[in-house]
Amino acid sequence: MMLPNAVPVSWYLILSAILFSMGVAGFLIRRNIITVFMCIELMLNAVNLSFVAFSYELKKIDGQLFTFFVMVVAAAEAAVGLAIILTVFRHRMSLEIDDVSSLKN
Amino acid sequence: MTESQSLWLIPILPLIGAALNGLLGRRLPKMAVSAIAILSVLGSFLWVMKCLSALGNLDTPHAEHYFTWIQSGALEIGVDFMVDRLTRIMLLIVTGVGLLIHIYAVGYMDHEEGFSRFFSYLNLFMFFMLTLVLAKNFLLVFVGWEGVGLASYLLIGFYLKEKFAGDAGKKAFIVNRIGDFGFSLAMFLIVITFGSLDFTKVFEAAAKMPVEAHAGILTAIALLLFVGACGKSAQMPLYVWLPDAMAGPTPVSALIHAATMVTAGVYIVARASVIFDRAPIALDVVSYIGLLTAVVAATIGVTQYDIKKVFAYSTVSQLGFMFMACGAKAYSSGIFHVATHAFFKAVLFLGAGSVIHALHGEQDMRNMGGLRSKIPQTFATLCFAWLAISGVPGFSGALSKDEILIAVHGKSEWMFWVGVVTAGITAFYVSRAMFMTFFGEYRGKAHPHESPLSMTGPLWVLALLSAAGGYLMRDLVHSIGPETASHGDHGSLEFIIVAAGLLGIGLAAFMYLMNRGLSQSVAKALGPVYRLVYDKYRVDEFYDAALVRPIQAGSESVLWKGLDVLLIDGVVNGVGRTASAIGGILRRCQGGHVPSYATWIVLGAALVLIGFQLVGGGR
Amino acid sequence: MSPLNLMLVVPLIGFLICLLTPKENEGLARTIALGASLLALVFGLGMIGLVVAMPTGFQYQTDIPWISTPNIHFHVGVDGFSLWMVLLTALLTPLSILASWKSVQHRANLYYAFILLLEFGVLGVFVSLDMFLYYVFWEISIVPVLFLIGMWGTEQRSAAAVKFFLYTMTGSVLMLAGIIYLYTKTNTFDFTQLALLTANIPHEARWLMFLAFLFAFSIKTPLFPLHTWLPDTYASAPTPVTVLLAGVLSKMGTYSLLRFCVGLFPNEAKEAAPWVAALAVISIIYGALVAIVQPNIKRLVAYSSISHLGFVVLGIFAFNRWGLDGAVYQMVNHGISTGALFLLVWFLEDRRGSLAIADYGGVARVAPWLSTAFMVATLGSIGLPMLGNFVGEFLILQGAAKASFVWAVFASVGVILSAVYMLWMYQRVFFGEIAESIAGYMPDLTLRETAVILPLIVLMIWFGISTTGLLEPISAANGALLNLIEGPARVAVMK
Amino acid sequence: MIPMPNLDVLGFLVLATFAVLCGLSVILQKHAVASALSLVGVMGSLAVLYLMLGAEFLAAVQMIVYAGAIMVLFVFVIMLLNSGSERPAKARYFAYLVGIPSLLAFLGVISFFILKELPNTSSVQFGAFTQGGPAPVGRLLFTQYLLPFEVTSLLVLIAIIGAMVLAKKEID
Repeated sequence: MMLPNAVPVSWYLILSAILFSMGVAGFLIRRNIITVFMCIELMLNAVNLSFVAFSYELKKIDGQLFTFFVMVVAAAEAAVGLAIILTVFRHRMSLEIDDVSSLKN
Repeated sequence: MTESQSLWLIPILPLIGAALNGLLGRRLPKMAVSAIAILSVLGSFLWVMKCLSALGNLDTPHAEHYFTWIQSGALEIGVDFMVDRLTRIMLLIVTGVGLLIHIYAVGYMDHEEGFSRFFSYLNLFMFFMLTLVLAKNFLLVFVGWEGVGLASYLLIGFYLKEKFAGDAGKKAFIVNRIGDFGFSLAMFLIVITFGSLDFTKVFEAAAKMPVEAHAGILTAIALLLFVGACGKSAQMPLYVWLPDAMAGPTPVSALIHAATMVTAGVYIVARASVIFDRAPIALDVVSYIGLLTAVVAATIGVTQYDIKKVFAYSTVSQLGFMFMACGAKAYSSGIFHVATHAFFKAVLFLGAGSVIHALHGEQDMRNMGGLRSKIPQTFATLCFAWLAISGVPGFSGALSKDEILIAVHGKSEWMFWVGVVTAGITAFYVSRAMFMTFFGEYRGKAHPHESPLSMTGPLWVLALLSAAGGYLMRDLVHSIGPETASHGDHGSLEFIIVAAGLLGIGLAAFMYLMNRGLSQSVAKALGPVYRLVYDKYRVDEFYDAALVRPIQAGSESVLWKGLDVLLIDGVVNGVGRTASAIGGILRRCQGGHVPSYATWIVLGAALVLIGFQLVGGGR
Repeated sequence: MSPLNLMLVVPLIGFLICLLTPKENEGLARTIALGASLLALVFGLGMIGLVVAMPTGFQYQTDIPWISTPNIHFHVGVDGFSLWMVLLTALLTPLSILASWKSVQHRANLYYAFILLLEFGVLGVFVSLDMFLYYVFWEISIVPVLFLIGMWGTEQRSAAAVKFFLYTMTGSVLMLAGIIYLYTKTNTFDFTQLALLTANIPHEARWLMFLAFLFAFSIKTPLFPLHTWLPDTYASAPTPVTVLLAGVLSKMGTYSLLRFCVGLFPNEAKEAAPWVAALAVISIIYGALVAIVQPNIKRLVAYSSISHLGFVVLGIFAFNRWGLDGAVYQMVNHGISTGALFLLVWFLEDRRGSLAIADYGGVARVAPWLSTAFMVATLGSIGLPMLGNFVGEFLILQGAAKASFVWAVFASVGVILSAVYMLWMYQRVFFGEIAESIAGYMPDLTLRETAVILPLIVLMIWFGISTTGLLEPISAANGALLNLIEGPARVAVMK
Repeated sequence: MIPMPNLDVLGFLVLATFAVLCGLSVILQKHAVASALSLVGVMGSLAVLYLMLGAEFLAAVQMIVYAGAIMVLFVFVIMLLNSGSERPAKARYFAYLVGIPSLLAFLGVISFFILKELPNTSSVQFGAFTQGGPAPVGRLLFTQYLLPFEVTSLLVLIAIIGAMVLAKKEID
């Protein structure tokens, strides 16, 4: 098996796409709200990877700053999201996403 | 330019009276209320006298400008007053007769609820009527024109709790509005044609235009003005409001619906004589309408039993005479008849009011009779008016009526003969009313009593005026306008007219004094014709069936419930339903489950990307 | 800060303060609301002097960049036309607040807050000189109406609110599309520049924009056949709010028609004039005919409003000095007279709790002053001379007659019909036997109610007799508009 | 003779494989705690990848904030709610039948895009790009990106308050 002697940035991007798709797939198939939430984090991480990869490609650190901001937002989101999950659980005594369908109508 | 006479005081004084009585009247004693009302009109009358004496014989009109009312582009309308010879007559009639009727009303309204409200309205009417006659432009005339309509509406509906009074008031206002519709359209045409509404400018410009052999702009203006006049002066086919207007208190009937307001139409035709002179077609229409109205109203008058209704139809008929005069270009004769009619018709109404007052509200002549001895003063004064309207020589009514019919004779012979017959019918029905009321035996139950001095006093003054007023006013009136044909030898014509009047009286005497039953048998013999006339030719019913009901039903079922609710709202709701139907399909996709939403997003993203690829995008 | 900016800011601050007041204490909220609206009125009155002196240009302009891309400014100003709309708004708002004084109990702080927000939005619409800013204010004015109807309305309020919302939003969206399209063609939102630039836009594009604007404003005005939201909305809104809806919000439609439809697309407006005028005439007669048969006082006045606004549109599209002057004059006076009518209807409703004409009768004998005030408002509404509406109607009809005599004939029929429906209603409510249902409780005007209605009656009489103070600046502004449309500046650009 | 692979290549391959495996574990584990731990694995490998891309500061933050703080928060909540493994429920055919194929299509197309549109991207060499240290990042953060930074801080503050309010209602 021949290994290339260098990894192009595009590979990183493809890895990012794969991780992102896995996050989406998890979002689609999982029913536990917390797991679904973790899938979202997975997607965010995948996006972060592509930001950093582009940053490397362009040799500018703005992409890293975007990643930084995404992290901060993710942290905020996690805090609020988990609080909401707590609330939902108290109300419905369930973490099944199928049971939470108040978006209907 | 003569110095200012402060003409504005003439209408403003009654307005102040109206305001005082309207705002404070409920807290003032009746004495104060009547003092305010009478003094304001008296002041106005005296100021008219003072102005007129200061202005002399008015070779040129006297005009005063106060302030600009409306200014838009090239159109400027001022609040301008003007006195010329025509205005002079009208001012004298309005303030003079108005003053007397105010005094009379103090006695008549003594026991009524809403004393101060009544006088407030009456003064308000004086304000608008004086504005109407003093105005120097059409729009200001229109102010008075609509204003007297309003005052008339308020006064007809004065007895608040009576439904028919309110109905009559509303009817009067609305029919008047139809006339005003014509008047305002005439104004629009005047502005477009002459660029102004000012009398001086308009008539100067109009005087330079040729006589229109075929219908042209002047004819249109004249006809539209005449539509307005028809509404206000109760001519065919807009006369229907006037008989109903008798629902108001009797002094109102005398002042507004006999002496002053209803003559506004004649006034405006005389005022716009320059335009009418150049529109012969319009003049013909005026004559025909006047004649038709005179005949129709006179025949209805013959059959009525309500004493006020008889006089109301008589008013309509006499107004027809005035328009006949105008149609024959004898404007000054028309105005002359306005003046004499104001006197004798005021007496007739006030006398009728006195009778009604004496009988505690009874108006049906079948329940009267023999009142000659019970209320002698009323009877005596009414006699003057009776003879005057019947055209007995020596009384003023004969003077003006003769002039009119002679002028009509100059225009068309057959109209003259119809007019003479109508004059005869006039004499007949007034005599009938007199005989039924004052002669024979008393058929009623109430105990009649003579009216107080405040009522009989004005009656006497007006009675004397209806005898002699014609002679006093003749020169004043004839100074107005072009010389009429009346000067000359018309002995034979005059004889015919007088004979017709006397014949009418005689016939009435024969039917109602000597052969009491005759009238019934005549009525029976005429059968359906009599019924038709008695029902006033069923014009009201016709209007009701042809206009009022279709409009109401159409508005309700077609426009409102059909077009509005069903069609337009239906379309709007249909759009809504379609949207929600589509939404119903789409709703399946939104079960409220987050993963299925996510699936849609993924699907969409994939499709967008593939689409990009297909169209060769990406770059 | 210019008085204009202060006038805009005051209701907004009042709105925020009212939101923060405790909901139990309705007295505090309404005092604040009244104070704020009166303060705005004072600032408005303070602007009269300068604007009347120079009515043709925009005075008290503020032009601050707001968003850089696209180029949106906070650009406001008043001229001899918009000033009166502003003053009308500033006058009717405190009266409406004062009229609701004791009757709103439920969440009163929110109620008054929304009324102030409404004032803020409407004032903004009238003074905006930046199309985007104008759109923003337009939308701001819709939101409080929705809540006011939805939360404090009467019969079928949610349905009415939805109907109002759908109609208005359809118009708004079209208008937004028009504004954005305009921007893409001219690269500016600024009205003062746009007025000269629109001539350069291709013909088809101009037509599209004109139609979008026309449609949006016709809904707001409303013009037949886009009017069916109006009776439901007016009838369902709490009556003091209806005063503002009829008095002020409908003027947003006619104001915008004149300022934007005609001001920006004069040639298209001229070409479309016969069609629009025909719709206006239909509105006049149609509104009047349907008003005749309404069994409900409020709906009757609502339909009469359709009829009267038809006159305004007719005047605008008569395209001459008289018509325009009359239209603007009528806008002001219609605001006053309809405002007064709805206020008086509210007084009746407040006493009897009903709006059905059949529930009334003989009120005149029990409450004479109320009846007198109602009579004056009625007469004003039917265009009696010496009251304000007459002058406007006369000029409108005169202008219409000059443009086409047939229009004037048909429109004049509307004048007749107005007497029919108003007097018939008046007669059934105020004359006749005293209805049993009102015999118990129909007191005459209270001091507060007198204070509410008296200014409007005084203004009606004032504007009916002394018109020049109001008409001169209006006429001057309209003259400037006509000059702009037909004058050399635009013609030069057209070449 | 197989040449000694370049550490950059080897590191990437190992870490990428590890990340993908952990990712699969995240979405396939029935138990939430197992998923959470797998996610930590993904994050860790990503941190190393960041480092290889020259983002030193971010790598550290990734470990501390993400793998540390946020994941601890997750684990806390999982423990608090005592959520066991998912119970089997009715299959979501829609998600399986539409979602997964479109997802695969999405992945395929986007990979194709990346390879087709970005064929000549530079090779990654550890140490080739050194601007990712705290100093350059901080400088940029507090000059050009000061306003977003402040806004973000406000956002975090609001998030904290929001979380508190949401949780407090539960106690009442």
